[in-house]
Amino acid sequence: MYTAKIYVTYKPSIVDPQGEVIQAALQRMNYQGITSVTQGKYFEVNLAAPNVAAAKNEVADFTDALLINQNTETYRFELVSNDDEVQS
Amino acid sequence: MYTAKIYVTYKPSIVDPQGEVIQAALQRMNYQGITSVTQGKYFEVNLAAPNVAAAKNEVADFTDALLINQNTETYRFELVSNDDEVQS
Amino acid sequence: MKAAVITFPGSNCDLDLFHALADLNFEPTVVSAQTTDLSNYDAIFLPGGFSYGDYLRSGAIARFAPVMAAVSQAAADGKIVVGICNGFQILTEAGLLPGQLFGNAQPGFICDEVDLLIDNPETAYTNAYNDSRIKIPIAHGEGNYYVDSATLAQMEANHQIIFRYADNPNGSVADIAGITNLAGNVFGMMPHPERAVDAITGNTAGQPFFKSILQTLSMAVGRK
Amino acid sequence: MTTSGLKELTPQQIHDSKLYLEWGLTEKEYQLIVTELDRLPNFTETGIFSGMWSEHVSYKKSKAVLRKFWSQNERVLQGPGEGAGILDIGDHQAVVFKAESHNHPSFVEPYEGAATGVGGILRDIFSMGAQPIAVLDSLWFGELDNAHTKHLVDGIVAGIAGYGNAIGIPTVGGEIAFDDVYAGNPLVNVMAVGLMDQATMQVGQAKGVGNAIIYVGAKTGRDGMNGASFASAEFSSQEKADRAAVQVGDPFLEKLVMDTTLTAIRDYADIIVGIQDMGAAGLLSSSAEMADKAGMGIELNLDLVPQREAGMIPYELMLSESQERMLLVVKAGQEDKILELFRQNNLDAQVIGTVTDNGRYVLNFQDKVVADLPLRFLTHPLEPKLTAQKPKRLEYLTKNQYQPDVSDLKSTIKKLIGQATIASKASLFRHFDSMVRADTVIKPGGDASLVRIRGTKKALAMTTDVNGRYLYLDPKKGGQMAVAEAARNIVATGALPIGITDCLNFGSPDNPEVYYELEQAVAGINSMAKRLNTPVISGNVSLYNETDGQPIYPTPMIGMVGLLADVAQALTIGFKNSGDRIYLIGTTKDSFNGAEIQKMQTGKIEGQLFDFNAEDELAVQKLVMQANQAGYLASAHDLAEGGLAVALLEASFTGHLGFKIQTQSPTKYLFSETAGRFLVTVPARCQSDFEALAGKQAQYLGTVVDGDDLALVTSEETVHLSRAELQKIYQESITWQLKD
Ligand SMILES: Nc1ncnc2c1ncn2[C@@H]1O[C@H](COP(=O)(O)OP(=O)(O)O)[C@@H](O)[C@H]1O
Ligand SMILES: [Mg+2]
Repeated sequence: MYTAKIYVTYKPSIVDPQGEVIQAALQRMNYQGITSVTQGKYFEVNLAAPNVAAAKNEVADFTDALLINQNTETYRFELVSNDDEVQS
Repeated sequence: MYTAKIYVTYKPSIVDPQGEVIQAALQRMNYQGITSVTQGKYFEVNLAAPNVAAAKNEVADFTDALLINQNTETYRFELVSNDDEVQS
Repeated sequence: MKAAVITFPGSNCDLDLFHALADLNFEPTVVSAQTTDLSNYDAIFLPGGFSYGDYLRSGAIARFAPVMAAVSQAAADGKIVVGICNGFQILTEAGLLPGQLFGNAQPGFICDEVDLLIDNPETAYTNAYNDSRIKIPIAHGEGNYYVDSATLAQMEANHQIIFRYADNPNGSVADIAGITNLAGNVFGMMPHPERAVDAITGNTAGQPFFKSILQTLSMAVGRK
Repeated sequence: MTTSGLKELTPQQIHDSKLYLEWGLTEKEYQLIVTELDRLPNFTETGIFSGMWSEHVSYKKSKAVLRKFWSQNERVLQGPGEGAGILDIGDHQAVVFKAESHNHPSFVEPYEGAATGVGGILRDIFSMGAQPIAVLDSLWFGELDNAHTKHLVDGIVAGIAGYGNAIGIPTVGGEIAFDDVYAGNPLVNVMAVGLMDQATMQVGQAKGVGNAIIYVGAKTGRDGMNGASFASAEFSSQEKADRAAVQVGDPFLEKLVMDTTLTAIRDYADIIVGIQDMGAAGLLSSSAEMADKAGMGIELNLDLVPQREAGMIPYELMLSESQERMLLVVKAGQEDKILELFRQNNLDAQVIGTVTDNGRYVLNFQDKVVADLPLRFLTHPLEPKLTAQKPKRLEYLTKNQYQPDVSDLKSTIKKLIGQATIASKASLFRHFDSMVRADTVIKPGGDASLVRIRGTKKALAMTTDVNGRYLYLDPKKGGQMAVAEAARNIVATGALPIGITDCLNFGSPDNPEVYYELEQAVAGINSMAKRLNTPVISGNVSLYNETDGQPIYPTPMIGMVGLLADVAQALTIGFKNSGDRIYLIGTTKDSFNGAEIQKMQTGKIEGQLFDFNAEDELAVQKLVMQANQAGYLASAHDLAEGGLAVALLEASFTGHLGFKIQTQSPTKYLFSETAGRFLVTVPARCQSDFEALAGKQAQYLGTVVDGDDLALVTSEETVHLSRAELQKIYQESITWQLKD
């Protein structure tokens, strides 16, 4: 069993209206030093796979296919297996 | 300058309807080994702060105040400063 | 009766609410979210819409708008504070009402008319209703009411649940559509009674909602 | 922060590498530019020409056809040429409307493509000084039998909902149809309607030397780079679409821009000279068109443009299609009032240039002149002469009408009612907020939608219609029929049709057969528009709708608006009371080529399109209006796809009542799609008055009854159907098809 932790963010050239509104709100709340905020998504997916390589492939596969919008988003992920962390 | 990477998830007792919908979709798409999906939020906040401790305090502060709903969500964060990573 | 309708950047049912209140004999004023003093008003209304785009979580950013301190003050003073749709979401985020509104169980925005059951007919929001089942429009993507079971039990015991869905459209706990705080003066609901006050648009089932409030306020004034 | 990946080639390099061809300019156009300028255009200038001379911005290939539109009558306050058209509706009020296509962006990125389509059309409306009051959307997809189409449906519907719901303008109507020809090229057309006091009318003109050009709204980023020339090129499924063209919408920001712009127009009418939204080709086309319409010049300082990304070059700043931006021309010396108003509402506002009188389009950037072009030349590209040729498929069409197989009437009806094009679209349009603003009298699900005008007795009816299959068999007659159907839908609400906007969705005009279709369709639209006294006051052209050389059906969407003097007279489609008399108005003929039943039973659309008689159509519409004004009608529903069978069922589903009818005609006529027909019901007490008025135009069919039974008697047979059973199929069919 593996746990994939998947971090999705907008591509750099895509507007992130949410981030801008949150930043403005933080500034109004007097957090003055904040220079940028972006909001993305974070998924935790538990999956069974025969080995790390297969798990990685599967995660990349379904993330591309479903979890992100390839036109506007990118992602990175980590894979955790029995307390071993594998960076992707 | 610091970058805070903030991961927000639902508290374990909260059902995550979106996660369930995604899991069902993945199963229909024939990703059979998936046993659970949860969707959370991921923020990257750039901020100026005099030192790590101050930055940590500020991040905890505004995350509690704005970024999460304390009734239903929890978070963890990492702070990155000039390529040094500081775990919280 | 002087009613304030608070307009946040992104509110879009403010004028609908204003017209409904005016048609039903309130003296409404649309008040900006920058306002810091609401002491002139007998009742405060938070309208539907997408305050601050509803980015982050619906209502999360609006609860920090300047006007919210005055809203909390009004609530503490025992004035009637009503949140409809996004207004309800703001009141929960602000902690003036228990619980939170999540995304609909089946994700996506729904615009429809649904049947509501009046759970507590003796409140400032329901006392003018003759029927216990009414049809009211809904229009929301995040109307799935959640509250933990301990709080829910208290709310049930205190009769804080005012409206329930006859056929739950969004996954809300205990079919909850509208609630009050413990004191009964702060109220929130996802459905839109202000869209149901005019026969020409096909539904008048929202009228008694506003009449109830007006009646309650007049009695309170009479008692003073 | 990213910096530009674009390298600015020198004029000579552009010349030698022929970069201009890649950007959509032809060899001939490039040579013309060189001759006119008497030098080689630089990188920025070449980009400017490619944007301004794209079909999407210049309409160079469709202009000749568009000029033929009839667009003048006593109501017209503003015809084509501005952001939107305007019609007088009395009491110093006016209605403003326009439609726009977002086909290509929605194919590449369904959610954002559709969302920004809504945002764009709304800017067209409020830039005229009108408060938007309603949105309609017309969507054409491939058949619902593949995952990609389902993905497009979900994304596009969610995108329209996401933007329209958040900005708080109700989506009150539209249409959704399915056919394989749209599989690789779905159509997303959005129409918006606004209301204004005539006193606040604005146009997009840059008049008055020295007046300030003010930029307001979102910052400029690299979104939708070159979207305009992208929309003017054919798709090839081989080539991965250009992902840089993705624009992201922010309805929250647009609501602020909308409200603030309308406030500015109300409070500062005396100092605002012109307003235009930034649409296709962004800052470039809005500034050039405003100056050109006023016969002036313009000079901009690009360093002053609010920017979201670092290192943007002039080419990018000018061609970016970042959303939620507007351009205002304000009287010299008065700029501060406007700047302050926008800034108070947390919006960027910046003076970026001035109006000049030298007729030049001049851009400065980092202390250099980066473009200096003759404006009139820039805004008037060559209009290539296109040839039209009657398509081969139209040469040998059989006159014979298809004869439906009705041997099993019950199952034919069951199957028909579940066809994606016929079945209820409620499971899709329920995602749209159709009630916000609390003025919606007739919501989606009727013939046309109806929005009341608060403070008056008036209401506005609106609809979008076209049947591409008819145009495929006969572009001219099909064009006439699209207008006729739109008007029929308006009339079915009790309103008087008053004007038209359109979206001309066609394949490549360089193909003579497609150009023929375009010419003929417009001729058909025009002839019917004149007869109905409904001028064409605005519109949009979307060409190159083909995939791998396979064009879509010619699909000129007609958006029509009607005026109802007294909203109390509004009519809806549902049966009202048991005992009401049911009539069919109009004549039914053998009309099956191009009909839904032909498609369902043969999988094809073929043969000569059935006849259309404009006189009959007008007479029938007039009768329905008269009967309604006299108070004789309880309900009215126009007949369209699926014919009488479908109309009867829809009227019974919506009214929750059954019917008992008998016709002298053969069974097949239940499915005929002859135009110019209505299904109406009349209370028993009005029966004789109605029959006296209608004479032979109306045929008595039977009565409305309580209960579940639907009884149908034709000259050949009697069937009994269960309303509940059919209604379930009708309502759930789309959901089922989307699921599996
Ligand atoms: N995309 C849509 N958005 C909103 N309403 C829609 C949409 N598609 C269809 N509708 C509504 O469904 C009803 C039936 O549409 P349609 O079958 O095209 O009507 P008609 O044949 O009378 O033109 C209309 O009220 C229309 O407004
Ligand atoms: Mg119709």
